[in-house]
This record gives sequence, C-alpha cells and structure tokens, in this order.
Amino acid sequence: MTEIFLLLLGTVLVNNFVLVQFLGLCPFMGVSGKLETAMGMSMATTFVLTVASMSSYLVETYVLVPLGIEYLRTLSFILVIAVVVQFTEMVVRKTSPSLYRLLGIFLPLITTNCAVLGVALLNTTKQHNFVESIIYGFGAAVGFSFVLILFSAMRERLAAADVPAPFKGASIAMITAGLMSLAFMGFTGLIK
Amino acid sequence: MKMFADYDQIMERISLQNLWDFPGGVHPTQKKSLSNQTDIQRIDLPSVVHIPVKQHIGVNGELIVKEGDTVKKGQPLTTSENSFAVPVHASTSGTVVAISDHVAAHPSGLSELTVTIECDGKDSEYEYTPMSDYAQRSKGEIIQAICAAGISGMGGAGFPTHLKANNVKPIEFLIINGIECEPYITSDDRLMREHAWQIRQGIDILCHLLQPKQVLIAIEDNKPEAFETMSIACQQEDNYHVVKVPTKYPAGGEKQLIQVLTSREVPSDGLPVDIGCLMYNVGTCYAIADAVIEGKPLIERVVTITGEAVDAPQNVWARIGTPIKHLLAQAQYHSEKQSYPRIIMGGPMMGFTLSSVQIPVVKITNCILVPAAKELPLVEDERACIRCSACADACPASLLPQQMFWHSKAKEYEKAQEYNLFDCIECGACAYVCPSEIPLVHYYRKAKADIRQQQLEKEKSEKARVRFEARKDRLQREKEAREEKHRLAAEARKQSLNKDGGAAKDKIAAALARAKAKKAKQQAQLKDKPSSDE
Amino acid sequence: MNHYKELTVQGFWKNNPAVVQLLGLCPLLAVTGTVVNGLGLGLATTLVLLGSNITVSLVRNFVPNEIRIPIFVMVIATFVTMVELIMHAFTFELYLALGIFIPLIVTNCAIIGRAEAYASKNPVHFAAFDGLAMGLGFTMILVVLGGMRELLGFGTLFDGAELLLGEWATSLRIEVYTTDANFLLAILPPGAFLGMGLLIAAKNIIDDVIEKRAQQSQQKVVQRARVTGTDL
Amino acid sequence: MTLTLIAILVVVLIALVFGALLGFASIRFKVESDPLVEQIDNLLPQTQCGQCGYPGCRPYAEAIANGDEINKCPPGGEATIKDLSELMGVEAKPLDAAHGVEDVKKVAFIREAECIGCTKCIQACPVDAILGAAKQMHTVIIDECTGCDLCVDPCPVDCIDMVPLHDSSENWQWNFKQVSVGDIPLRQL
Amino acid sequence: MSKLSVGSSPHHHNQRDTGAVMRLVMYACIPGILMQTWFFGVGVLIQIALCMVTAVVTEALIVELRKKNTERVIKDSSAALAGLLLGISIPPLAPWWIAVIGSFFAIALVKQVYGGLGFNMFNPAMAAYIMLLISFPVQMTAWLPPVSLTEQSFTFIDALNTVFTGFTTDGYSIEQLRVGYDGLSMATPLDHLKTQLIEGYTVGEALSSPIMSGNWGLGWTPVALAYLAGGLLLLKLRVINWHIPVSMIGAAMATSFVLFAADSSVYGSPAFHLINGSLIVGAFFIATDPVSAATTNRGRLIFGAAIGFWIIVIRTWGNYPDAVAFAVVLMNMAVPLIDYYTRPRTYGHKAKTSSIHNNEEP
Amino acid sequence: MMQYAGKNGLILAGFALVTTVLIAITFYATKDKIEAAKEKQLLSVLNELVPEQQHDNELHTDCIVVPADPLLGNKTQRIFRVRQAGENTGVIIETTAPDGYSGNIDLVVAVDRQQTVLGARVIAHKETPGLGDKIDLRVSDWILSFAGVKYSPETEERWQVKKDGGQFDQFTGATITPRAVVAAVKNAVIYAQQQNQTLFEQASNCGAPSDFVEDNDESL
Ligand SMILES: Cc1cc2nc3c(=O)[nH]c(=O)nc-3n(C[C@@H](O)[C@H](O)[C@H](O)COP(=O)(O)O)c2cc1C
Ligand SMILES: Cc1cc2nc3c(=O)[nH]c(=O)nc-3n(C[C@H](O)[C@H](O)[C@H](O)COP(=O)(O)O)c2cc1C
Ligand SMILES: Cc1cc2nc3c(=O)[nH]c(=O)nc-3n(C[C@H](O)[C@H](O)[C@H](O)COP(=O)(O)O)c2cc1C
Ligand SMILES: Cc1cc2nc3c(=O)[nH]c(=O)nc-3n(C[C@H](O)[C@H](O)[C@H](O)CO)c2cc1C
Ligand code: SF4
Ligand code: SF4
Ligand code: SF4
Ligand code: SF4
Ligand code: FES
Repeated sequence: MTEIFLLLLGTVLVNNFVLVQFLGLCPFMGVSGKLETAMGMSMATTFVLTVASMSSYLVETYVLVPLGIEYLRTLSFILVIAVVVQFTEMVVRKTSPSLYRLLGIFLPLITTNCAVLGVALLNTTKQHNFVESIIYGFGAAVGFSFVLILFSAMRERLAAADVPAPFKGASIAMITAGLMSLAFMGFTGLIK
Repeated sequence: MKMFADYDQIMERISLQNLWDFPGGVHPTQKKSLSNQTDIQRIDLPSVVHIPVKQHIGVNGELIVKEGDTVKKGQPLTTSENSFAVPVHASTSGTVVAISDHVAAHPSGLSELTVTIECDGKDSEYEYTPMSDYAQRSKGEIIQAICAAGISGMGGAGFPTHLKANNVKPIEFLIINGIECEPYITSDDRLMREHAWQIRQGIDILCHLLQPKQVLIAIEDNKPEAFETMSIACQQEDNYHVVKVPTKYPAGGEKQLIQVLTSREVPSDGLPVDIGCLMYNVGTCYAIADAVIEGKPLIERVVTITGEAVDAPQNVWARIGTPIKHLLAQAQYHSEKQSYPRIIMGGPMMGFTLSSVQIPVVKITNCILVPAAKELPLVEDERACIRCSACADACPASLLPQQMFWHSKAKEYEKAQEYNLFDCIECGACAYVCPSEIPLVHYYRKAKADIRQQQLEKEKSEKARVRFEARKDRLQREKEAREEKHRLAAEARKQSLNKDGGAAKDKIAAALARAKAKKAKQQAQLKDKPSSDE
Repeated sequence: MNHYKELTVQGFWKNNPAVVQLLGLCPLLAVTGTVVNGLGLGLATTLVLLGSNITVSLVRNFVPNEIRIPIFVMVIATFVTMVELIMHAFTFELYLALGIFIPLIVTNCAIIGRAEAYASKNPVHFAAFDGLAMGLGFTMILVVLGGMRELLGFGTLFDGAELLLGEWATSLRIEVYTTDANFLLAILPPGAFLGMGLLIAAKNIIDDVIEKRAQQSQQKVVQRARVTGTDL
Repeated sequence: MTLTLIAILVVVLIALVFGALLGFASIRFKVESDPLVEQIDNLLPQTQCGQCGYPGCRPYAEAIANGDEINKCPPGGEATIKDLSELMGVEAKPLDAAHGVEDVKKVAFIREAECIGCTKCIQACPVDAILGAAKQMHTVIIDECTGCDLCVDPCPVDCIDMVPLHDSSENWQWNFKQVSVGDIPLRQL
Repeated sequence: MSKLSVGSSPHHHNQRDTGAVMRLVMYACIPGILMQTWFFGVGVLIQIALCMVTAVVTEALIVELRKKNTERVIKDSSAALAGLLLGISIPPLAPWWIAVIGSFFAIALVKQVYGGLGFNMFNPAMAAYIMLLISFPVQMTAWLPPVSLTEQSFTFIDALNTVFTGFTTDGYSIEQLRVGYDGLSMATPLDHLKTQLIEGYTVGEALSSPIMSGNWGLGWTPVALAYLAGGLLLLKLRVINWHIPVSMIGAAMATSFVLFAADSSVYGSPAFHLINGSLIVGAFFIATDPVSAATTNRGRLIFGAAIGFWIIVIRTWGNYPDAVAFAVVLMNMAVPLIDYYTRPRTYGHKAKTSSIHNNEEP
Repeated sequence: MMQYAGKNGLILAGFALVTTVLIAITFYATKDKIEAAKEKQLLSVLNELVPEQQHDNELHTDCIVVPADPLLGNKTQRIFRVRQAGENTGVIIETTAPDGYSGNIDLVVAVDRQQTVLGARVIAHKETPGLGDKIDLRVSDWILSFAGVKYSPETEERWQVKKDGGQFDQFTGATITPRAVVAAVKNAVIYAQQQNQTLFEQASNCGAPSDFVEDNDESL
C-alpha cells in the first residue's frame, strides 16, 4: 500500500510529468487559458491516460512480448491509443452532449499528447506490473491535471496583468511555467 | 442564509444595548463640529430657482405649467399619473421663465429638463389641504397625500416614499435612520435636535400606515444631543426605541443598519420588507409630517454647507431649486482656499463633484462640501493594486473589491459579476483605505454602467435580428409572388403568341436577347457599385 | 516558386511550429541541454516530418475521415520507429542521450499538426516542402535554445558533436568560458521554460520592428459588403 | 521469420478490428452539425452593416466558424471581440482598422424637408427601420435603427445624416472627460 | 469663478500609501538584521546593500525602458524591499555576483515581466533565492558559523574583500573561514541535522554538536526572535494580518509534532523547527507578501497552513534543507485557485456563492 | 452499414500491413548493428576500467549475477570476470552506494586479485548538480583517484575523505556524496576479497548483454 502511495506521490509531485519530465506540454500551454477548459482537459486526460496505460500494458504482455516483436511497440501502442481515444470521443459525443462539451473537444488533442504515449513507454521501461501501470498512468494524469489547473487559474489572473507587450501570451506563460518548475524543484528528494 | 435572529432575540439585545456588527467599515475623521454648532438658518430667497422635473428614482411626471405662467410657492409643476412618478413643486412664488435643459445635480454634469422660476420675492403660498385628522383617514388617502407632496427618500437614494409606504407585507421593524455616518454632514443631526417632535409625528404617521411591531430610531453615538432630544420626543410610546449605534462608516447604509440592529441580511435580490424591515430617513419623516398634517409639499430641506473653504459653515433651510452659488455665498465661500476649486454635493465618501455652481439643490441634497486645499487632498494617479486586501477588510458587503477591480478594469464583466459587482453599495470604504489610491468605486460604476449598456445593446441586437429576418422572409415572399405573377403573365403571352403563329417567334427571341443584354449590363454595374435597382 | 518561398517563411518564422504554434514543446524543452542534442533531435524530427507529410499527402484521398487520425499516427509511428532503429544502430550515444524522446516524436504535436493542417489538404510536392521547412524551422529553434542553454550552463558550444557527426567533429567543440560556478539553472527544467519564454519574447520584439517598418509602406482597406439592395 | 509473419498478421488483424470498430462507431454515433455558428451569430451586433466584408452578420459568423479572424466587426468593437475570443478560445486582438473603427453609437436622421420620398432608403435598410411610402417623406424609427448607415449612400438627395445618440444622465458611462462644464478630471482614468 | 474640477467619490482618503507600507516592513526588519549582523558579521549588511541597489537599479532601468514614471515606481519602495529580503537570505560572504544575479532575476524575471508591482504571481525574493540555490549550490550553502565559533575574526574590510574577491585581506578563502570550532565545517543547523541524519546519526546526536546548544541553533535563534519582534510590530500596525503567520507556524508545529511523536530519533522537534531556519522570517515577512499571497481571510489560512505543512515535509524528506522559499513559491502557484474558491459570502447571498465553475476543487 | 465498417477495417488493416512490413524490414536491417552497438557500449566502459591488453576474454559475456549483499548495496548485481592467459586476474563489480545525498549511486568497480582498485565509474546517480555530481567523470575526474589504490585492513584508515582523515578529496560543500562513494568502492573491494575464488568458478549466467543506462528518463 505504501509503495503504491509513494509511486503515486512520486509521479504527481516529484517527477511531475509536465514540469519535470517535459511531457504533455503542448496541451499544457494550449488549453490552459481558462480554468473551465483546463478542468475539462484534466478530466479527459485522466481518463485517457489511465485507459492507455492499461491497454498498452495488455498489448505489451499479451501480444508484443510473446511474439517477440517489441520493435513494433511504438506502432501498436499509438494505434491502440488513437483508436481508444477516437472511439471514446464518438461515443461521448453521441450519448452525452453535455459531457462532450466538457471533454469531447479535448479528446482528439489527447491522442497527440505525448504524455499518453510517454506513460505507455515508461511503463514498459520501468517494468511496472498491471496495477503499477494503472497507478502510474493515473498518477501522471493527476500530476498533469494538478499543474494544468493551477496554471490556468494563474493565467486567468494574468489576463489582467500589465505584461510588457513582447512578453504577452505564450512568452509569459512559458516564464510562469518556468517559475512553477523552479518551485517543483523543492520536491526533489521527497521520494528517493 | 445566516441564522435569522427572531423578534424577541433582537429586542432583548437592543434593550441591553448589545447590538450586532457589520463586517468591515472605516473610521474617517468626522469633522462634524464644523457645522453642527449653530441652529439651522433661514436664508434669503434666491432670485431664480431651477427645479428639475425628476429628482427621484422612477419616471418623469407630466408637466402642468408652461413658460410664462406665474406660480405660487408649493404649487405643483408636474402631476403623477404613473405611480413611479413623483411630482415637483414650485419652491417659491414667481414666473416660469424657462422649461428647458439645465445642468443637473448629477455627477455627469449633463443637463435635464428643468423648470426655471424667476422669484418674485413675495413667497406667496399655494392653498394646502391639511389632514390633521389623518388617524381617521384611509391609508390610500394618506399615501396619496404623501405622493402629492412629492416626497422621495431624503437619505440619498431618492426612492419614492409613497411606494415604500404602500406596503402589504408584515413589518416587524420600522427603522428610522438618523445615523448620518458620512463625515461632515450634520443636517439630520440638527434636524433631530431642533425638530424631534415633528419627526416623531412623521413616525406616528408611518406607524399608522405600516403597523410595525417596533420602531427603532437609530442614531450614531457621536450625536448625543440628537439622541437626547429624540429620546424625549419618543418616550411616551412603548414600541419606539431610540438606539445608539457605534460610530462606523457606513453604519447608515440601509443594509448595514439592518444588520447592526437585527443581524438580518436583505437578500441580494430582495428588499428590506422581505425580512420584515422598512427604513426611513429622519428627514423623510419630517417631510411626511409636513405633507400629511399640513398638506405642505416638499419644497425645502436642510442642507449642510461645510468644509474649510467656507468661513461660515452651517446648516440652512434651502428651497429646492436654489442654485448652489447662492448657498455658497451665504456661507462665505473662498475659492482661493482651494488649490483646485472643488464642490462636492453630499459627503466626502459618497458625494459627487459638481461641475457648475448653477446646479440646484434637489430633494436628496443633504450637504454641500467645499474642502480646503489640504483638507481632502487630491490623490495622485493610482498605482498598481498590491493585493493587500485592505479593501476587502473594509468592505461592509464582504465583497472582494480588488477582484472586482481587476475584472472591471480588464472589462471582464462576467467575472466581475461573478464576484457580485452589483451587490456593491458604492460606499467607498474600499477606495478610502486602498494604499495604492485606486479609485475603486469609479471602476465599479463604470463597469456597472457598461454592463447595463451592453445588456441594452444585446436586447437591441436581438430585436434587429428578428426584424432583419422578418424582412428577409418578406422579401422572399414578395419575390416568389412576383415570379409567380411573371410566370402567369408569360404563360398568358405564350398562349396568345401561339395563336399568332410563327411570326411572333422572332419577336420573342429579340425580346429575350434584349432582356439578356440588359441583365448582363446590370450585373456589371452591380459589381462595381452595389446599389438597389429600379 | 513564390509558394515555396511562402512555405519557407512560414516554416522558419511566421508560423514556426515551436515559437508560434507552440507545438512539439516536449522534446523542444527536454533535449535542448546542448546544441548537439537539439540538432540531433531536430534532424530526426525533420526526417519524420518529411516522410509523414509526403505519405499523408499521397494517401489523403483514400482515407475516410473517421480513421484519419489512426492512419496518420500509424504512418508517423512507422517513420519514427525506422528513424529510431537507424539512430540506435548508427548514433548510439546520441540515441541514449535523447532517451525516450525519440519514440515520442510520434506524438510530437507538430508532426500530426502538419499532417492534419497541411499535408492532408495539399499536393505532395508542397506537402514535402512544407514538411522540410517546418522541420528545419523546428530544428532551428532547437539549436538556438540548445545553444543558449549550453552556453550558460556549461560554457561550451557543440560539446559532443562527435556523437552526431563522427569523430572528426570533436574539434567543433568551442569552450567559450570556464568557471567553477556554472549557471546550472540553464540546464535544469526551469531554465528550459524560461529560455523558451525569452526566445518567444525576442521573436515578438523582432516581429514588432518588422511590422513597424512594413506598416509605413502599406495600408489596406476592405471593401464593405451590402446585405440589402441587390435583389429587389 | 515465421514469427515475424505471425506478428505482422496479428497487427494487421488488430488494425482490421479497430478499423471496423471505428467505421461502425462513426455511423452508429453520428451527430448533426455543430451549433457554433448560432453561438457566434448571437454575439455579433446584428447591425448587418457589412463592414466585416461579408453581407451581414450571419455570413461573418459562418466565416469565423471556419477560421476567419474575429476582429473585423467595428460596430461590435472591443466587447464583441472579447466575447468571441472567449467563445473561440483564441487570443483577443485589437480591431482590424482596415474594416473601420469603433464609433459612438449613431442613428440615422432624415431631414424631412429635403426627402423626396424615393423609397431607396427603405429598400436599403436591413431592419425596416424607415417609415414612409412612395412620394412621401420618410422618417427613421430611432428605436429600431441600428446605425448601420446603409441607407445613407443610396439616398439620391443626401438627406440622411448619421447623428450620434445623446448621452443622458441615465446612460452616462462615468466618463468625466465628457463633462462639458468641468475642468480637469481629478484622476485621469 | 474658475472652472470646477470633477472626480469620482470617495473624495476622502486615508494617508498610508503603498510606499509607506513597504517602508514600514523595511523598518520592521531592522532588529532582525542587526541581530544577524551581530552573529554573522558585516557581510550581512554588504549583501543587503548589494541586493537593494541592484534591485532598485534594475527596476528603474526596466521602468524607464517601458516609458513609465520611474520616480513614482521607485518611490513605492517595493523593489528595495524585495532586495532587502533577498539580501538577508544570501550567505554573508557569498561572492558579489550572487547578489547581483539574484536581484536582477527577482526584479526582471519574476516581477517586471508580469508588469511590475502588484502583478507578479510569485514572490520575487524567494523565487530568486531558489534560482540561486539550485544554480549555485556551493556558494549558496556556504553559511558562516556564528562569529563566536570562528577562529578568525574579520573586519568590515575583510568582509568586503571576501565578497568581491573571494579572499579576506589576510588571504583566507571562504572555505577556510567556514572551518570553525574543532576544525569542523559549519552548516546551518538545519543542514547539519539533515546531513547528520543521512550519515546515520540520530537527532539527539546531531543536536549535541557545537553549532547547536540543545535545541537552540547558535546564533540562529536570537536572529529568529529578533525577526519575530519585527513581525509582531507589523501585526500591531496592521500592515499584515494575523492569518498567514498564525496558520503557517501552527501548521508547521502540528506537522512536526506528529512526526516527532512518531519517532523522535529521526525527526526534529517542533521547537527545533520553529527557531531554526527561516520559519519565523518567512511567516511574518515573506509569506505575507501581499502581492503573491492569498487575499481572502479563509484563503490566507489555507495558504499559510499549506506552507507550514510543506516546510516540514521538504525539510524532512526533501533535498533542500531550508524549505521556506520552496514552500512559499509552491503555494504562490495555488493562490489564484485558493482565492477563487474561498470567496467570502457576500452580504445578502446564500452560503455558497454561485459559480459558473461548478466543478469541485481538484 | 456493415460494409462501410468493413471498408474502414480493410483500409486500416492495409495501412497496418504496409507499416509493419516496413518496420520489420528496417528492424532486420539494423538488428545486428544495434546489437553490436550495445555491446560496444558495455565494452567501452569495461575496457576503460580494464584495458584491452590486460584481458583476453569477452568481458561482457563472462559475467555472473550475484545475490544481494550488504557490501554491494543490498541489490542483486552483476560481476564481470577478467581473465588473461587462462588466469583469473580480477573482477569488475557492479555496486550501489545507498547513502548518497539524494539516494542511490550506482557504480562499477574493477579490482584485481591483490585488492588494488583498477578503476571505478559512476553509472547513475541523482546527486545535486553542482555539488555532488563531481563524482561523474563527465563533470570532474575525481573518480579517477581510485585507480591504483590498494585496500588492506591496515590501510583502512586511508579509505576516507580527507576531512575525516583519509586520502580522498571531498568537494566544496558536499562531503556526503564522496563519503558514500568511497565507502561503496571500499566495500566492493572487501566483497571481492571475501568471495575471491567463488566468483570465478560459476558459469556465466547474465543472459543477453544490456547496457548500463537505466532510468534514462529520470536523469534528464
Ligand atoms: C541544495 C543542496 C544540495 C546539496 N547536495 C548535496 C550533494 O549532492 N552531495 C552532498 O554531499 N551534499 C549535498 N548537500 C549538503 C551539503 O551542503 C552539506 O552541508 C555538506 O554535505 C556537509 O558537508 P561539509 O562537511 O562539506 O559541509 C546539499 C545541500 C544543499 C543545501
Ligand atoms: C428598483 C427598486 C425597487 C424598489 N422597490 C421597493 C418596493 O417595492 N418596496 C419598498 O418598500 N422599497 C422598495 N425599494 C426601496 C429600497 O428598499 C430602499 O429603501 C431604497 O432603495 C433606498 O435605499 P438606500 O438609500 O439605502 O440605497 C426599491 C428600490 C429600488 C432601487
Ligand atoms: C453607504 C451608505 C450610507 C448611507 N448613510 C445614510 C445615513 O447616514 N443616513 C441616512 O439616513 N441614510 C443613509 N443611507 C441611505 C439609506 O441606505 C437608506 O436609503 C435610507 O435610510 C432610506 O430612507 P429614505 O428612503 O427615507 O431615504 C446610506 C446609504 C448608503 C448606501
Ligand atoms: C508585508 C510585506 C511582505 C513582503 N514580502 C516580500 C517578499 O517576501 N518578497 C518580495 O520580493 N517582496 C516582498 N514584499 C514587497 C513587495 O510586495 C514585492 O516586491 C512585490 O511582490 C513586488 O511586486 C513584501 C511587502 C510587504 C508589504
Ligand atoms: S486596498 Fe487597494 S491595493 Fe489593497 S488590495 Fe485593495 S485595491 Fe489592491
Ligand atoms: S464600495 Fe462596494 S466594494 Fe467598496 S467597500 Fe463599499 S460595498 Fe465594498
Ligand atoms: S461588421 Fe459586424 S455588424 Fe456589421 S455586418 Fe459584420 S458582423 Fe454584422
Ligand atoms: S435607418 Fe439607416 S442606419 Fe438605421 S438601421 Fe436602417 S439603414 Fe441602418
Ligand atoms: S510534444 Fe506536444 S504534447 Fe508533447
């Protein structure tokens, strides 16, 4: 139990996917303009990351390893992820328009979020078992959501700030992310 | 909602002088002693009075005088058909010399429809119909009398008093507001000291109308004399209670006073009556007594003229419509004592600056403040908000002024409203304490005005869309009808042509060719100069 | 020809994937500790982008909408895996240095972004050129950022060039200065973000200057359209 | 080698299944067009003035939905751009000056003495805000007029003026600079 | 009559402006600074001066570049205060460029890119401190032992020389100066505890070394108490509210107590945590930075408590022994969110204010 | 509807076929080269410690896995054996220093049969950049100071950092890291001495060679 907790804490804070590991940055920058959107994105990402780490684990252990075709890993993972995501999108769009409004538009973006493939690949390099894989995926997503939401709340505040013209927009967002990442250095060592 | 103290609880605490408090608030220097040392003075009549047709919240009344008419003091100039209209009266006798736009008692300095009367100095009075036996009259009659006397709230908001009095909900507390929390102003103070008895009569009338369980007369503890006289005036009545309220700005705000006395909060989309309270200013009570007992309309009020730029600060009985210039002369104003000439109508916290000395006294004018150079120094430009939240700590409505300011400034009105911008009572406590000297209230006012404007525009664009679409439909229908007609005509022609036989065919071809050429030409024209065709 | 010029300008400046579209940020920030890492990953990305743009453009007419994304990512994944295998075989150390970010080129948003936005709508020669321009534009930013960080963090430039270019390149290494107190911020994650932020700001400043110049020369006016009056 | 063949076969099989799944899903879960244009159109001022370069607000709304810039509507001005930027999730930018500038609100006013009753302005007005019949003088219904000024050009005798709407103390926007009598505002805002 | 001037109400204003507030905070630092100088030498003053000058110059340059009213901006004294607070957290004999780079970073990259005073989201001094710590760990951890423990005594000129050249006039390097009593090199008490624990000693053993006298870190404790006095003054003058200091110290005490109760041989006692390191300075002078702290009262309580919690967690398990800066900057990130969700109930509204974001807090 | 779904399936399958075949071809084309590169990588580290001319066996395959031992950081480790001309001349031991400032430090240590260290290298660590990371050869050549140092119970004293009275330098502001490394190297030598002969007798059991780089993502 403690191990699982530490793994979770480690992925959320110490090795935060966005600020420390540099994964999933494009959506981090792209959809963090508004708190509401960020929350939608967070939920969507959490769902997809968890499912992706689960399904890629299955593909890895039951298809790739037995057949000795690890070199097809990237291809098969991304295929699985893309299909899962797109299928989810279609279903959500049809069955629950309100949920779709919240998550749907972000789902296609997630396929190309490298955090998703990153989780799948890191799971195999770190040789996580099934449960660990899921926890890792979930933790990564929580870490992503966590900083995304904080970041978007900050950016909302930034909207009214008197930022010098050249720094407006992406630049100040990057600098803010940099300072966040600076703060996250404080977590180094929490999990040795 | 917070727990609701019930009647008995409230009365117990009031009798123990153990009141509640409202959050925030500030303690600006009072400077009341400048003007409250002398009796309310009677002053000379001005040579003209400017009486704005509308001096209250609501709609204009119907004018019943025209230029050239002579009017008597107290003669109505407008009538009220609509219950939201309050009539205005000539405040002295004389001749109506103009009914035109005149600069109004409004921060904008814009003009409004105003009746200008040249005074004849006789001050001859109109016939009043007193109603000293009001206790025998029906409520409707009394309310009619209040309305006809042109009374609107004298505490600042200018809400038609007869509307407030025409109430059907049960009232537990009739609250008489003698707080006068604004620094400098002493008009209510003096009125209570000198005319407690008449105020008491006004309260009696209101009690007759509203049947409250309890009357609370709230006076700040910095006015011991007023407290004394009001206590004496009210001592015979069991359910009249004169309450001393700790001095803190803005204790006189309706919502805050209710909170202090009863711990109840007026719901943000509701009215004081919803929680069993109704509030009147002491000046309003005085005017009600005049109106009902003597039938005398509201044509004069007490105005404090104060500030270190006048030599003789005092309270005066000023006729409605008196140009400010006249009052300033009375109090010996010296503009050279000000580095920037500045005249404030109302107090330093909520009053507004006047852009002209021709602006008249209106029903809500309780004070004319002319500060000397160092007295109320002009602030420099605002600095950036340092988010110290001193403003939030001072806000009596528990708002977050700095957030509303950020969003108002960035024109993010939706967010500003999310922070309950419209619950701001514009008391100015926040701007008073702000170390960065940000005119916060100004931003809120701008934002509120903008939001209202945007809503109007939204409605307008909705209307425009409907009309545009209706027009498109109409055009479409017309076009179809026209085509149908053409088709029928063509068919008819065809038939007649067929009868004519072959010779006509050439004719048709020729006509068609002509039509075609014409059309082509037209289109070419249309391309470079799109305009309607014949 | 004009169109090619336009594509080049777009790729390198106006619509640069890294500093304007903000795509492909992860590798951009993660591997730019040195110029050489940046260059290596940039070239790999360019290769993949070129390949995927060509392929996507070729097949764009056969691909049904609903399986568009899976097919595009499959195409990309194939190129990435090939590049990965090749790098693994021939530039082993660089492969190690770039770590997980090579397989992650698959999800480099810039690539799928170009496939969607350009290649799937344009003929193959333009798509190919677009891929090249975008890829090199991306590489340019990787190299500049890598240079900034390497210079501040290590005081060198082109350290480890031999990993990419072979032994001869050792001599490319430039030691700009030495201290015993390197500015570690530059090579740590926060430094990457801050550097990127400054880079974008710099671009904005340059754009501003260019625009100011351009503004003096031209002034466009838009013809107003009329809703009414034409079909009565 | 056979292993490789099997492997390839497996991947192909997976792809087959997935492709079928997506194809199936795309039909099973089909949805109709998006309501975006509607939402955009709701934000536009509906003056139908055409300054954006499109014949009317709705066409411009459609163009925005298809990726056109959001800063082409002068009557809507800054406020509309802000709303649009929020709806579309893009950065707000200043009004494109090529389309005109944000102006004070105006309405058309027909100098009735000069009007010859040609009805051209009626035909030009997109919201039917002008009253009158052929050969009679025309008037503008102020409440209905959107201030689009489309009626000005067609008038053959140039009797239509666009006059700014008056500020009243009720719709005053707390702009002290407009105060006619006052001097310097205490605080420059 | 001349023309009248017009403006918006209120026309009345109380007299304490931003500059006055900032200067009050600076004055309140004086006891702490004096105590620090007493124990750690004049280097402290040199660092403070360097930081303040650089900060003010940087601010002036940038404001000038942005064509704003430079004089007004400088007069608000916020840059000077940020410099001062950075100055007191830099080791007294650190080379001069540490102070310069740090202050420049604080003002240019943490404050002015956001638009200057009031707009920055992060605490400039602390963000700069972290930047320095991770960039130049050697210089930034080179704290001197309290004066009473050093063998060499050094003068103002010595200190100046060390800061600018790295050596005292007698040619001692900072390394040599740091070797104090018993030939042991000196770290701060927190650093000392941390390294001793890694080496496998218990807290008790670690605390018996000369830099500690019992729980009391030598030199550090009086300094902390002096800052406490200044902090209380600020509280009294209502420059700061009680919420942040109280909740921050309270949470730190509570967290460390739980750990201490669980195993007193590996976790420091609450008292140890309270009087060592910069917890007190942090609670009164740093976390209370109005610009980057939460602004609602409930928000401040949460903000302070979270800082206190993270301080103990990072001190205990993190790599960085003095955690105040990290904890403060970490919580700076959460401020907009905290503020958003802790809005007070407005007069006349139901308990839960309506919100368009009806999702719960993550 | 069904045939529509089928068509999509076929298209996707077609793409899958082409792409997998392409990858497979590349894979087989580069396979040997990759194996060789991996081997070379491992060898290059090993050969740095024990130069080519001092051994004649295939270092990277002549390798055993040993169970966890406190002297080797309580983890299963690999040991490579160095033989020359049929003689067992030394071992290269993987070991872990558990008490670095920020956690484990992984090392390889080469020891000859006279308990003299031939060389040591840090493979992976998380020490603070600028402080503890000087143990890394890429940052400073401190680690080279182990080469040629001999261990015996009598010289125990000298196997410490200078501050504690030994012969190894500590770093400015960081003593813990070098202490940990010195101790780990010393323990590895002691382990080699204790196990001495047994290390050479077992059969190789390491399986396919893999490189030393672990946790690549975390040391970014
Ligand atoms: C930010 C920071 C990072 C540190 N990193 C290391 C490290 O990597 N290795 C180490 O031995 N000590 C590290 N230390 C601790 C040293 O500063 C500690 O004081 C020192 O190891 C004690 O040894 P000394 O006897 O040289 O003073 C670090 C300290 C700080 C504040
Ligand atoms: C739009 C509006 C409607 C009101 N309607 C009523 C009403 O129906 N009955 C009533 O007793 N008071 C009514 N009031 C009066 C308020 O309760 C309040 O007494 C008045 O606004 C003066 O408050 P103030 O000066 O504290 O702002 C109304 C006020 C406003 C602004
Ligand atoms: C901030 C604020 C302060 C006020 N102060 C007073 C006051 O001191 N005395 C007073 O009679 N009314 C004051 N009012 C107005 C009251 O809220 C309320 O309108 C009035 O008492 C209702 O009585 P009326 O309708 O007779 O004017 C204040 C209003 C506000 C918003
Ligand atoms: C009570 C108080 C505490 C402050 N603390 C800090 C601080 O910790 N760090 C800092 O850079 N500035 C501090 N300032 C100064 C100022 O608010 C700061 O420079 C702004 O963050 C710059 O925008 C403080 C100011 C006050 C009034
Ligand atoms: S009082 Fe002024 S400076 Fe302080 S938070 Fe409020 S608006 Fe900002
Ligand atoms: S003016 Fe509004 S925001 Fe300011 S203190 Fe008064 S009620 Fe609060
Ligand atoms: S410019 Fe604006 S108002 Fe005019 S037609 Fe276009 S969208 Fe409508
Ligand atoms: S009257 Fe003229 S300006 Fe007004 S809406 Fe009609 S066409 Fe536009
Ligand atoms: S490259 Fe775009 S999310 Fe990582």
